[in-house]
Amino acid sequence: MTGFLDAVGFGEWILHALIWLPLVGIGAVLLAPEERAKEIAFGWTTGLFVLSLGLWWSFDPAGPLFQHMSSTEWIGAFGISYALGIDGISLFMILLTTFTMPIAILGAFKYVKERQRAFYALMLLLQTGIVGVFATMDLFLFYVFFELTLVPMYFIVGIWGGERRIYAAVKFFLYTALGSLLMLVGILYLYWQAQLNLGYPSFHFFDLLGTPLTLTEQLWLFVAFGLAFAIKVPLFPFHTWLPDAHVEAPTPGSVVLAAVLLKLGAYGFLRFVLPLFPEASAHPTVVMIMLTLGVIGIIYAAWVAAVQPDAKKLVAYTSVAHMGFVLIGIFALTTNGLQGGLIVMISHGISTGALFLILGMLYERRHTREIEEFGGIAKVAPLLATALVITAMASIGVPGTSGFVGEFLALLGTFERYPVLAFLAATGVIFAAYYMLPMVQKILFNPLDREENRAMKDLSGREIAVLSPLVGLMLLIGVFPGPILDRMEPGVQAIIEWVDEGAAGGALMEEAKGPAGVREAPPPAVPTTAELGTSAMDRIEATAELIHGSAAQREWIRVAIGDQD
Amino acid sequence: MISLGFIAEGVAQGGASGGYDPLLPGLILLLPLLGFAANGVLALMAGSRAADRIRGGGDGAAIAGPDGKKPFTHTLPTWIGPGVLLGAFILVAINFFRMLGVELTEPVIRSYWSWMPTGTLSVDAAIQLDQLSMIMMMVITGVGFLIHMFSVGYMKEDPGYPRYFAYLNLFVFFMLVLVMGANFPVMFVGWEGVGLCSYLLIGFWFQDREKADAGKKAFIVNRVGDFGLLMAMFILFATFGTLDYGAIFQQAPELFVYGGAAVTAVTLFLLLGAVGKSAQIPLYVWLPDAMAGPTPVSALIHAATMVTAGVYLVARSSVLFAMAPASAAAVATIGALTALFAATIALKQYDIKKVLAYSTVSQLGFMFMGVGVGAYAAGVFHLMTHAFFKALLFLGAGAVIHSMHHALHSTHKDWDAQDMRNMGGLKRFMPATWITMWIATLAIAGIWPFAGFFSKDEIIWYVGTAGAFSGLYVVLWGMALAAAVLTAFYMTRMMVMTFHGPNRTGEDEAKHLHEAPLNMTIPLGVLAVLSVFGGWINVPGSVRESFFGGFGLLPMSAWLDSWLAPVTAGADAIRMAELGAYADVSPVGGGHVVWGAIATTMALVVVILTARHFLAREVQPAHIDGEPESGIGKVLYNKWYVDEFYDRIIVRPILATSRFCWRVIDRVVIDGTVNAVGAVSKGVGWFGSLFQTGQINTYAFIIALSALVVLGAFIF
Amino acid sequence: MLVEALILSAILFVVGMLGVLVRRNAIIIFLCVELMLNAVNLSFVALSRFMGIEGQIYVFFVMTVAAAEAAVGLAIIIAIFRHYETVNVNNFNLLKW
Amino acid sequence: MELDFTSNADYLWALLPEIILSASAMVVLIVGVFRNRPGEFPPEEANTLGWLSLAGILAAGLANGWLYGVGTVADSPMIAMDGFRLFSNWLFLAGAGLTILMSMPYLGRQRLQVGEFYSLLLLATVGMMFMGGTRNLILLFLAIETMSIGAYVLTAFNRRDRRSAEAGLKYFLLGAFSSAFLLYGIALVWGATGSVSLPEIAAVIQEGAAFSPLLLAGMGLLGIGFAFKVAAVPFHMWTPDVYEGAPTPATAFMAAAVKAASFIAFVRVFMEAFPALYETWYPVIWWLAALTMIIPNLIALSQTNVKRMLAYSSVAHGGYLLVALVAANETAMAGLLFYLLVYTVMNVGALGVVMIVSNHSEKRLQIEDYGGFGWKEPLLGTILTIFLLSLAGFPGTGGFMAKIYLLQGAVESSLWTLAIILAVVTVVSYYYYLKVAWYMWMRPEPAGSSSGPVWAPLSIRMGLVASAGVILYLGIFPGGLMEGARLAASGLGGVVGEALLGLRP
Repeated sequence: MTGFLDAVGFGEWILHALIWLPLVGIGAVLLAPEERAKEIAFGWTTGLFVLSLGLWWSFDPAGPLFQHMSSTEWIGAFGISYALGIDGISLFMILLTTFTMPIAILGAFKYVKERQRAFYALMLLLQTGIVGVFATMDLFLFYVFFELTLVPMYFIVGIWGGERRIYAAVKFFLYTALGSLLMLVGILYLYWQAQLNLGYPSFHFFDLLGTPLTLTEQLWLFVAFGLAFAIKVPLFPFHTWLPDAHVEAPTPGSVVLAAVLLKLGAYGFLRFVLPLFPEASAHPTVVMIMLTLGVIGIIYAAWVAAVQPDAKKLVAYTSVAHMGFVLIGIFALTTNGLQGGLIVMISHGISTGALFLILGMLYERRHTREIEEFGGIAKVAPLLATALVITAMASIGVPGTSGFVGEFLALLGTFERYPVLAFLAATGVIFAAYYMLPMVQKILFNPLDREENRAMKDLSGREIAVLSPLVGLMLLIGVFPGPILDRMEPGVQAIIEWVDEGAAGGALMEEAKGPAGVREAPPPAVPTTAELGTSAMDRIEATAELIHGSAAQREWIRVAIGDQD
Repeated sequence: MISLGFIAEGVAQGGASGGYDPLLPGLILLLPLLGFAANGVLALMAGSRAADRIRGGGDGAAIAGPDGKKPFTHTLPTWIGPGVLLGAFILVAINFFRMLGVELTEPVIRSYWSWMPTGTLSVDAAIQLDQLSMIMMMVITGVGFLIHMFSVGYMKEDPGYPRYFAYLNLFVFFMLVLVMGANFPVMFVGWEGVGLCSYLLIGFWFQDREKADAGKKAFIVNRVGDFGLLMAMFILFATFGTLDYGAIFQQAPELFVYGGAAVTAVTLFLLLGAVGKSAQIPLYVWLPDAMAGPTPVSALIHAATMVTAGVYLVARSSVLFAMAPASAAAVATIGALTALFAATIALKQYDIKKVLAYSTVSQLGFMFMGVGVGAYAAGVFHLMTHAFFKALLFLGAGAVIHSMHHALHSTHKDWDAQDMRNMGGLKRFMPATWITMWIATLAIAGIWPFAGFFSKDEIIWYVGTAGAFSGLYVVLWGMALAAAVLTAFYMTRMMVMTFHGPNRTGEDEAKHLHEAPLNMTIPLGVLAVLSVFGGWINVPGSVRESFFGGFGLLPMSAWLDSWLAPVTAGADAIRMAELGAYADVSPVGGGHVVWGAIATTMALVVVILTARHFLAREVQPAHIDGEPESGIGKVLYNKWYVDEFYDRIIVRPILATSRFCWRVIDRVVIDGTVNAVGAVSKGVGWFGSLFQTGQINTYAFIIALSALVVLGAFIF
Repeated sequence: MLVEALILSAILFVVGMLGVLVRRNAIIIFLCVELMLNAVNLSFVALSRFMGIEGQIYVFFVMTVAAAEAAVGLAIIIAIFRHYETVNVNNFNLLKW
Repeated sequence: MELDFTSNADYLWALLPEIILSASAMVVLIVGVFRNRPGEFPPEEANTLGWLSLAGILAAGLANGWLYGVGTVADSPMIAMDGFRLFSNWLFLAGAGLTILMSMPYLGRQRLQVGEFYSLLLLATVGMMFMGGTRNLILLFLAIETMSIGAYVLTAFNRRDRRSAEAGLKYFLLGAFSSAFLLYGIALVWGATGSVSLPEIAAVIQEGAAFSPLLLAGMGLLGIGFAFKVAAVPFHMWTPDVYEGAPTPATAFMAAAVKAASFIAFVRVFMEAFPALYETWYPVIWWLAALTMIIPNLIALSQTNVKRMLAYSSVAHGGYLLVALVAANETAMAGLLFYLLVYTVMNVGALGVVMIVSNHSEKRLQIEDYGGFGWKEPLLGTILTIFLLSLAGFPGTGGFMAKIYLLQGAVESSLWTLAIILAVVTVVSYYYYLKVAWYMWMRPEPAGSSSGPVWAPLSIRMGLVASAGVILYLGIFPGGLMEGARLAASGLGGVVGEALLGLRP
């Protein structure tokens, strides 16, 4: 397989293809007759998924940290480049995206009955945005893609949503945009500092890495970036847009929102916040705040979820709880925590996606999402019941499912450093049962006492096709998470090392500088681009030398960019 | 495709196997799993068909197809379900006998794949075979097979027949994972897996709201325990950097301080886990409710196997508990409290299964006492004998309920088939059940020479002589004795109310009372035999030499003690070093044999007195209101109001807090703030637009005013 | 002398400005604007004594512009008078908020 | 060809685009007069004259392009020959051209005097081009008045509409009022420095030879005059009323070109004449920028009339542009040019769609009238959505890149507070831009509206598609134009740069 992929130059074009081919698909969808649009969209995304599967083999777990790198100048004046590249973390985020899309689209076949072409075109646009976020190495490009995901989602919720769809869509859009625009200012500040330091403008991740920043600067930048990602994650107390958006969104919208869009925030923390602002990220107060909010999110969201009369809202709140696990996993800054957080991300994508799909199927049958309206469904829809029970179990993290691996590792990693918080977070395990089981019971079990429910149909062939890969993956990842963990490990280690070293180096820098906050002029002898040479390797080498002069750091960067140049 | 051979064989890992070569250990696990898969598919097919009938207006309860024959979905599980268990049992037995012959000091580990390799943590999907897990596996597959067999008869008319076997097979799989796991996480898979199956099986008749509730309650309460187990694992990992049993138990004496905070914390968290799973105070509340499940399920899960997982856990972690005397004392205390407390509740219950449920809780308390005082072998011994006689009792109760159900169903009487007040005099109709159940009753009451006598007596003895916290253990010892006496009382009460006296089912119904079919009575017989002789495998020398061992003539031995010695060796050594040996005499004097005699005599006297008392009393059927209970009787009848208490101080406050969080904090405070930001912006904008009066003079005025300000700013 | 002239011009400018603020008749307002422009013209003339003769040329430019403005302005006022039959600016408030 | 401005003929060459445009205005006027049949303005009349005007604009554009190739050996004190002027000429021509393209059906339907309308529009454009090119304050005053008087008339052009007349009156009175301030400022600056030529003023100030209080007062009055023209809060009060009342093509023209010209002149005067006083004027402009960003964005939230909402949005965009002036560096200036160009295209485009929705009249301007429009006319709906997103500054559109460019400028001058304000009010603006989008796509057509079929001639559609294409292109490949803008600004920076150097911390 690897040989074949090498032969076709897979690594060189795959990321470009995954980003831009959905746009081609939009053309195909828009030109197609209305009733064929869904099939074309489904076929197209499935094809993309198959294509993306090649990444599994082409990505060499033993190879350099970042692979499939490429860089083309985009806006030269600002040093903005169309730079792509993935590490093990983004690899799985991309796979999760390409996997979720066809499933969400297939799940929408009956749900979306009007304006289908527009709908599927927006879904494809969404895919471009999301894959772009995960594949880019350029901070500016990242921002562009990050924002680009908002528009299609806004329309998906606003046009095909429920009663209060516009309120939900606008809230979603404005809330997220507020965070990301402040991040934009932060990005520009970082860019400016980096330019002062480097002597040439660049938004490239590697160029921005190691930009010397005082702790105060780092903290402000952390706030600017962190707010954007915290809203996206969403972290308590920035979560209230989520239940509204989820409840109102059409099923496929909810699926994508839960499965992938929320991950953008967590991914942002991992890819950018931690490496770029190591000192702030490792600052005890910051870590405490993030962890505390994560823990509050876990418990609070679980409690709130438990009393929701609307099934979709309930599941939406569980997303908050799950993402709390991701957050504490990330900010514990341990290998286990990060790995666990990442697995929770994947697992949550799959299980919550499946939950939304199932609720969507129930909604299609009964046109209600009120939990009390159901009861005894297991009797008339055993297949659906089976799927729901397995999914619910994965969602609350029963061992053997993907949810357990993630939560276990995240909590374990947190415990290594913050036992008390891990203790509190672990109570979320109890409360997960407290919100999920009553819902399962009220929907599936209890007497089948409503006439409407008696006539309910079981899963159709298409619905089985939608749910079975999800259910299969929940179990598969629960039992064999190893290959995923292996591939993510280098990326995770790199982040931790960077934060550790950056934090230590920052402290030293602070000490050398004397009173806090007083910023020295940038190093006088900043080499120019010409002196540095044009190859990224040279530049990074020189940059690292200039900033820290730490051999380990240089080694890390060398590993990071590999022998790509 | 991974070859089946790999799955069955695994990769040998570390440790001297001492010449013992396990035979296809993976297959032991795989068999029930395959059974689950096959039955699961059948269940889904059957469920879909039933669903079609419901949609067509039928009731979905009918099994037979149009030709009047049962479809294959309801015939195949009969063979698959018990079949895989039988296969597994045979494999276990082979392995057991292979192990018997060799000196095995370290567990044999088979590793299949690397489950959670994160970089710093490495957890393998590995199983281990040692003496303790072997005993457990024997019980699980052996008793499990018998119960599967019994279920064929008990459940055959149920529309969910294939689903039932699917769950049951899955349960056995997880239970085996629990006892075979070579590290804590794998054990945890089984731990939560059995909880899941328990949840599904308690709520097997999920159309009944109460039963579904009971399942949910079991799961959530168990999760509290699971939380403890998780925390224990975290501390262990933080200390040892691994979660493998071998590494942890080996390094524990070096890395932990005897009686230190860390090890105490670990063990207390483990205890929390054990308390949840084994239904001890304060988390026992789910088990009585769990009787909502089919009776064989109660026998298998809620008597013989799953609920003993806590005892297994303590025994497995014996090294840790030995290093934390406070935790060990806590284990014993909780055990004693539970044993006595549950026994008191059992005194006043009328539901035959509830009596057995509280009895189980009580007996589990005994086991906890045993492992708590360091007598791990004794605890496991009681676990095993209890599996025999309690499974027998449940199955017998099942046969009774089965029969009662038929009888009541024949005339459509809406009486409760499980209420002992509606029974009476059943020995006439079901003699085999009656006899076997009396054997089990005598066993549980601790009467010589039945199995319970030896195991319970041993525990009581060790509790009395443990000595570490001598004052405490004396109290516990007294409680244990009291509980033993109560056991004899409530069991006799149950037997008499069920089988003796006049029949209260009614004339017409009585005609339909009948003995259970053969496939149900055979398991009863086998278990009855085990209930008699099962106790003979672990009789200490002094007892063996006394009257109780026929002065050495009866085929008794202290085999189990020596068999488990390699497993508990570490713990025993620590105990010996720190606390010294057990005393030779009880707190109030008298040796093992003397107290054995006292105990069995007491039990016998209680049995006789109780039987006389209840035989003389006239019992009214349940629908006739007897005089209401008062005083302590009322409290006991209402189970000390613990459920109500929990409801009041835990469930409702959490629900209220949840509602508060949602309605006030989430909607008003947080979302209100968010929306207020929008509203305020709009409001400010609206206010600003009011200056836009459309009047030229106003505009000119504002321009002029601003011009003044700007000019001022420029010039000054 | 220059200072006095400039002060006078400033006073005239302010008078014109105040006229714009307080008068309601569109034509009067417009005339007040003219007054302001002419106040500036006075400044130009006064300054031209020291700064050069071109100041007086600028005045002509301004006067030309003012004339053009007057033409357009009166046309607009006539146009609006046709609609409202009044030139009181208080009545012109269709467009607000 | 090289110009040294020794002979007056050189001025003719240097002003070729302006001259061509003036001539075409005359031609249009005359042709219009001859084809004018009283009481009857057939729609095709608008087309003929419209295309004629466009031809004039094209010719002016060609001349403007030709000027790039013309070298100058000596600077004229009257007319700048820098890239800044030429680039801004593109802006005005684009604004005028797009307006004309969009306005043809409107004028026909509203039966307005086409010849006069277009010739006034072209003449106002000539005024703008002088505003962008002049280096003399008196010429600047004349240019501003040329533009303004044209704009007054265009605003009041629809004599049958009392709103139009009212808007015209307000614009006229307040415009003349502010012109007086501007003129006073010119007088005082001249009095203080003895010159009306921007470079000379700068030189005098640099030498410290200026009479300070007079200079500061003069500069302040100039600033006030410009603040009115660019509609900076709190001098913006006229804008919403005028934009709402004016015929929509005139609104488009004013919101895009007039505003652009005012900014260009504002920037040129303050950057070329007063760089040495940066420390004095920048706090004031800072506050103006902050207020201009915040207040109209908030007010726009509660607007229900789309045209008025776009008016407030236009004011708000002025605030973003003022940030560039505060930043006062080359990047910011380039950003300003880039922004203005993008802004011209997207704003005229958006108002073009507004015209179509209102059926080329002044009715159906309420936001409810947009209900279901997107599904009725997917192409136009999509295009309007693109324009709105671009106005909102959303990634993928030119508006975003323009904002980034401005932010870059702000960042280089460390204007963090303004940058943050800009970011936050952008979110606020999302709300009202999206409001139009959500009415278009997420609401059904209002019940009982008998809007009939949407009429949009092919020419408009093509124009809109092209504009949207430009917006998207600039959003994705802005590099070329950014470079162009930078070059253009460096023409200005060449004068200002050195003077500014070392002024900022």
